[in-house]
Amino acid sequence: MLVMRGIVKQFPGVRALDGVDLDVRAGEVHCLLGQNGAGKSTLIKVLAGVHQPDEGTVEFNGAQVRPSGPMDAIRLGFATIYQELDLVDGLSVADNIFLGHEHARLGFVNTGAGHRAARQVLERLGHGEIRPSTEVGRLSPAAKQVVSMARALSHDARLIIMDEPSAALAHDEVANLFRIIRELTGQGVAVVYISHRLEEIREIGDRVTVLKDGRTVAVGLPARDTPTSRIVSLMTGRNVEYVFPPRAARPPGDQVLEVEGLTSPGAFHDVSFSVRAGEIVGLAGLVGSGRSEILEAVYGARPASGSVVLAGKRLRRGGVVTSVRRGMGLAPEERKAQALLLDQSVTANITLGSLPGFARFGWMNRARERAEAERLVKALDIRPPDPERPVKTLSGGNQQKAVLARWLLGSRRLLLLDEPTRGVDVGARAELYAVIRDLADQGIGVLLVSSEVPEVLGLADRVLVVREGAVIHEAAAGELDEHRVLDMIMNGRAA
Amino acid sequence: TSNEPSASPTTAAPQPAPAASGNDEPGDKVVIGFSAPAADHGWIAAIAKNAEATAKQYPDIEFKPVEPTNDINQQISAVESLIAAKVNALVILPNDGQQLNQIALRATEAGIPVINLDRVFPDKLAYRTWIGGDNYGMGVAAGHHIGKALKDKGVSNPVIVEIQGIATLPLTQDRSKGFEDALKTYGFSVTAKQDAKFTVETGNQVATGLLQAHKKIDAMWNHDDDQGVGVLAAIKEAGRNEFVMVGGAGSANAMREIQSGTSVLQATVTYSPTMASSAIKLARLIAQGKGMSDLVENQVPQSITLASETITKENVEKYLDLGFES
Amino acid sequence: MSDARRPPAAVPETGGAAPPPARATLNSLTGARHLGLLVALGLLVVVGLVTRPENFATASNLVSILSLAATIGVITVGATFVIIGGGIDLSVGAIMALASVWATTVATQEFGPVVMAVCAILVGTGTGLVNGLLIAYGRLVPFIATLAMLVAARGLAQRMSDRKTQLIDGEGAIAALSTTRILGIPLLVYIFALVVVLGWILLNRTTFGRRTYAVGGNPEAARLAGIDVRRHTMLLYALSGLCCGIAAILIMARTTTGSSTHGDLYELDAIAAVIIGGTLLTGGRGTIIGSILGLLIFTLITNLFILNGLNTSDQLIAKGLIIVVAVLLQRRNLKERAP
Amino acid sequence: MSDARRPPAAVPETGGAAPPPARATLNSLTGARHLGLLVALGLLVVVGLVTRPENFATASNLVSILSLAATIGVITVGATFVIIGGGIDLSVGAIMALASVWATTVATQEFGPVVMAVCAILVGTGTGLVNGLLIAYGRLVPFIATLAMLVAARGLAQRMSDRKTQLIDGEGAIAALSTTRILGIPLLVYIFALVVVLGWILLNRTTFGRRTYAVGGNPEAARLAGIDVRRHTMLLYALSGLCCGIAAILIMARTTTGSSTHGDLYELDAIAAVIIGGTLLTGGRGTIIGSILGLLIFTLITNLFILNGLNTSDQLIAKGLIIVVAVLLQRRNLKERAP
Ligand SMILES: Nc1ncnc2c1ncn2[C@@H]1O[C@H](COP(=O)(O)OP(=O)(O)OP(=O)(O)O)[C@@H](O)[C@H]1O
Ligand SMILES: Nc1ncnc2c1ncn2[C@@H]1O[C@H](COP(=O)(O)OP(=O)(O)OP(=O)(O)O)[C@@H](O)[C@H]1O
Ligand SMILES: [Mg+2]
Ligand SMILES: [Mg+2]
Repeated sequence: MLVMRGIVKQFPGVRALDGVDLDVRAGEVHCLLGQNGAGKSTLIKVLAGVHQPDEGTVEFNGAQVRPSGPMDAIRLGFATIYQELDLVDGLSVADNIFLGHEHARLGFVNTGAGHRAARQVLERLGHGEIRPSTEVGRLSPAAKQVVSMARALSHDARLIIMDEPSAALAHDEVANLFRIIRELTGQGVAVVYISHRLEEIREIGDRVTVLKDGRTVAVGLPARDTPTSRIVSLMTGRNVEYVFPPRAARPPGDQVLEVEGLTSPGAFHDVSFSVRAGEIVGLAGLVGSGRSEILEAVYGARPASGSVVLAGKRLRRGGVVTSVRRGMGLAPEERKAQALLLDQSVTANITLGSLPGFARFGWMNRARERAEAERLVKALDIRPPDPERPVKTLSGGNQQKAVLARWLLGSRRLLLLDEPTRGVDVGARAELYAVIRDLADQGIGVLLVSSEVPEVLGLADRVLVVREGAVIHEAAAGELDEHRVLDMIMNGRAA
Repeated sequence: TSNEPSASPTTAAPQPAPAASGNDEPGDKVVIGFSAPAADHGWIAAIAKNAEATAKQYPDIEFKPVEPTNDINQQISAVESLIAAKVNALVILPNDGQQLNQIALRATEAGIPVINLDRVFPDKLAYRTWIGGDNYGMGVAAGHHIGKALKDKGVSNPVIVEIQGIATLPLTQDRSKGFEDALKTYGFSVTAKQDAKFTVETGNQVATGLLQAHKKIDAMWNHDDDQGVGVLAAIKEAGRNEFVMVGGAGSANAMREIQSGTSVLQATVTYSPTMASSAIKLARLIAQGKGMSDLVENQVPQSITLASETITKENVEKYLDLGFES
Repeated sequence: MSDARRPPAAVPETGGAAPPPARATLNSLTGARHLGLLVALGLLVVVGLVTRPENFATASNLVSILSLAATIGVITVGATFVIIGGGIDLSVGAIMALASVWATTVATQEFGPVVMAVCAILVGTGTGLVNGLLIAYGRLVPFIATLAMLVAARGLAQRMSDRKTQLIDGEGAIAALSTTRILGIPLLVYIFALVVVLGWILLNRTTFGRRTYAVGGNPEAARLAGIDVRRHTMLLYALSGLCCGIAAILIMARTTTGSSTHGDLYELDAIAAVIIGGTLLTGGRGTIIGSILGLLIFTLITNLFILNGLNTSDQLIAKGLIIVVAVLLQRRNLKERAP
Repeated sequence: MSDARRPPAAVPETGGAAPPPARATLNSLTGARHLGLLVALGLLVVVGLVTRPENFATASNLVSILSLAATIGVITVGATFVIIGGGIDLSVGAIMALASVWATTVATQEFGPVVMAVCAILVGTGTGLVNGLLIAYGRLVPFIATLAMLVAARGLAQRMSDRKTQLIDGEGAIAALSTTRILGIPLLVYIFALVVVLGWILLNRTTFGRRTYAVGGNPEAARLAGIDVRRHTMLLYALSGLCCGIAAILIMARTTTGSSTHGDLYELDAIAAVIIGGTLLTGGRGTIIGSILGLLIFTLITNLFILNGLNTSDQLIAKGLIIVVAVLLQRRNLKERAP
């Protein structure tokens, strides 16, 4: 149905695609795998008409096509869910879904019809509770992802491209997504699916194409039967064991963080817990259960009542500045909106949280700054390894690493990590796990939020289960298994 | 109103009468520099035009105008460039005499005679000759015209409104002072005053408001005939004609209004841009070391103040061709 | 993880899930936003009633306020579109001046009022289109492109008029817009009202309006959704130019002149009205109603000052304070540039 | 997996691995941006040399250009900080006027030139601080807060001076800044240069500068990285006010007066220079050098007009065209608001 041959795309200084082949059959789920920066997003943007390829051909249903813009691609029947959510915050859900192909006559919008159609699509996605008239800017990331999906479905597409659609979704939502995908493929629609979660690929995928450094290294592998080790070695060029580093042998140290009765109306209530030096505490829960809010409140970025004691001293509420000065660091959930200075270099992004450490009387020591940044770029294997590159030209996963790198500088007592591996590839994930464990071993306390239950269980020493803004269970990670946790976060049964 | 004002191409500056003696005979070649505010206003535009036209009449004058500007900083630079070019005489109409004083002084020190046009430099060392209108006298003339008209009508406690030009200019303050002083002699005072900005639009806005604020007005003095076009439009729109209006400066348009006899505008007090022509003539004489032949002295006098004349329906004929098109 | 349908328990918790409160907040916010403006307007009216009871609340004063607001009001409607669309137009006053001058040259006046009006509109739209082309296709920053246009259009207007104020025959049809009244209200106020209504419809009820929000709120998203962002941007500036052309007709009617000095500093006033009205300077959000309320606040302030005979200096100080208070009443909400 | 540090083998393999070209491209990009401005400046110089060979390239003319640029140049440095920090300051000209008036009141003049200078700086900084407080803690939109300040500060200046121009003793130390020359260059040009150098250092070599970029580029990220965004924002406006205070001293030196009319429309000129210089109006990016080059282009245009005695209308038209051409020469690159 779709055949791409020898696609080459050159960016200033980077050959993002260097001769990629892809062929997709009608009614199949074709998975695209590759490390961060391998060129997956770039490839699908070529398909979506966002980028023009420098070389190569695209054939669709036997005819040569060359989408010259997003409009063109949509007309051809390609619908795309982009990796970075591209919604207009100021418009309603319905307006976003039908942006560019509004229900209108003679230019006049038929709001009623638009809302009806939007409700239909949303219901089909199992999210009838999202109102078509709600302003998108007020939705949670997960709900925004649903709207993005609804937009793709609202086109009468024959090929739907999904770039990490599950990154912002939790377990249950993913299942829902898969139901839709099966529905679509049943109607003969082809789906190109990108994800870093191999277990998803196994469940939904039919065939797999693997990209490495802008080249195709494997075409049309059967998704279910190819051994994990083979896929991973194709992606990374080496063998990576998808395992968690061993827990620290020695017992955790002094209390670093003590939270008492933390309450933020509407988000969470009466949350109490503690973190010790060298300990990783994981928060497990559904999307929207309030975990991010708890982290923000602990960090002082969100008003809340209750007490937060860091290393024996009570923190004044609402002051990020003090929190950082006293040794906290937060890697937030939405890296683009909350963490990155996209125009600035990797170096400037890494050192943003510890500027005073590089300065005397406000005067920057630029040599030391660059040296430190270079060290971290190497340590975290940020690619391309050029600290002067503007961070916006990095792939999503590498951007995430830059955010983490920020808090590896300076003396930290407590790190708050909100979905630290979102969009990070398998190989880099193992590295990040090692880095996080390493930090804990150095005596830093870590509070970790992740929507992937195995990640929480594998990495954390202790797990708090959060449901509807309350901690409903607390246990050592060793005492829990995935099933029990899932049961608790979904049904509220504290076992 | 006049029918096709813009059709009549009376753009030419009034032809100054030839000098009484041989002063018009070609003399030494002189370069005369000229700097004035930006010509975004009819009166100033007439100043620039008159200066240029007069300069053209004399083959022995090389006329060097510089960029007119409303920014004091830039006018200083402009005059600096004229000093650097070593002109023989400088005619300067400063945006603000005080602020340009320093640079005029520098020109004088560099041996260039400065002819100060209209807005005066505070320091007499800064210029050789000043020629300009009589702002205070203008106010006085307007005050007398209004005072007399109201006395004749027998009005007591009249409502008199005043529409000023740019409030921050000293000339505005002089005009208002003269007006106030003259009215005082009749026992009258100004009821309300507002400043417009010398543009048609601001004149219109301010007049609209004043007409709202005062349901019955006995007399109005508008400092400037340019903004007067807007003032008249506002009066017309409000359908008011119960009062006497006096204008200022003496534009051709205002004169036509007066001539028509049907307008509220019954008089205007002159502040004639012909002073620019005279200034160029004086600059030439000074640079060539000549005097004014009607005077006994061998040199041009230190200051010349033009009288402000009152134009009414009776004498408007005589002034019509001195009026400037706004 | 095959249980596809999610347990309902989780639903009310998810982000966009709890729509009733979200909606309520939204509405009350929008309400509150305009409420702030309405309160500010109300306070000004009270001040007017107290200080000048005999003059302020008269019909003729209200009409006079509206007539005063009409010219810049029409421009404000255009500016609202441009700013919601993520741009800025500094050339509005200059375009209006140019249109007024062009429409009142001897050559144009010969053809009568209809041609004059058409001329003003064409000149306005055409000049706006040039702005749009420079910005959308020439990729100039809007601030710079329209600043250049401001300067050039004023220069051209001065040149065409030879720096003179060009009179229109006071009895003509153009002046009649200002002097003819229906139900005691001059025609030009009706024109103003019509432009506001049409602008509101265009912004709220058409695809053009939706796309304006999209282009301003997230141009990349708009592009990915298949909107021709460049073309749309160009049209926004042409629309602003059109409004300037209409405003030129109104100012011609009011002053019976065309002049290169018309509309001086309108750009600041129009932008200020739009922003006081709650439109974000960064684009993507805003309302026509808010802009018009913002404008009325400004006009009312000026009216009160003149009625009370305040001198300009005190006027300026008071105006500054009032602006701050008016805006404090309607604190900017949600995402805004600075913290 | 305890090998946290990655094997080096992977490094040369990765896609974007070739840093030298990347670096080169980047640098050449930045270079190209300023190159455009330099080319524009160069063209203007050529025009000057061709049209007025005898006057243009003289030392006295160059000094005159720099003296002209000094006042607004100092303001432009402050404006660059504010705009990179994501704000805008419309009140610069008015603050300068207020500072000049305050510093030249009879009461202040009694204490001599040093007190006058200190007074100007304090008034400038203080007024800027008020802007900063309103914006950072009062949460007013910068456009509105500084517009209100523009209006109010001018009003206050008029009030203090009773709308009169206040003369300073021409022989005093203040005027000496303009008349005293070292190596043929007036002191005020040295002050201008000093402010530019200090501004450059502050922006490029200190944590304050880094924070300015962060606060303008992504305020939320800056906040979460532990930067006190409000305090920083406030300081930016105070800094801009400080620059206005210094500019007030320069204008006092040049004109030997304090006046409420000083600095009229400086805000537009300063912002235009900053933006022509490549700083984004949306914040987060920009350079001091660019702003100064932008300003010099404007000043040079004016100078050429003066030398060539062009009439105002043609000047304006030409100025508009030159701005467009100058900017086309340095097309905005990468992500910009409009498409
Ligand atoms: N606009 C751009 N300009 C310059 N380089 C770019 C641009 N977009 C992408 N790149 C580079 O192209 C390469 C491929 O990036 P791409 O986003 O396609 O990776 P990806 O496979 O989607 O990675 P991830 O899994 O992290 O999302 C990277 O090296 C990236 O830095
Ligand atoms: N800006 C907001 N305004 C109103 N309610 C909000 C806002 N942000 C979040 N909420 C509410 O707070 C609760 C928790 O939200 P959130 O999605 O951040 O939880 P989470 O556990 O961090 O999930 P995630 O897996 O996405 O990190 C939800 O009920 C959500 O609706
Ligand atoms: Mg990607
Ligand atoms: Mg979250």
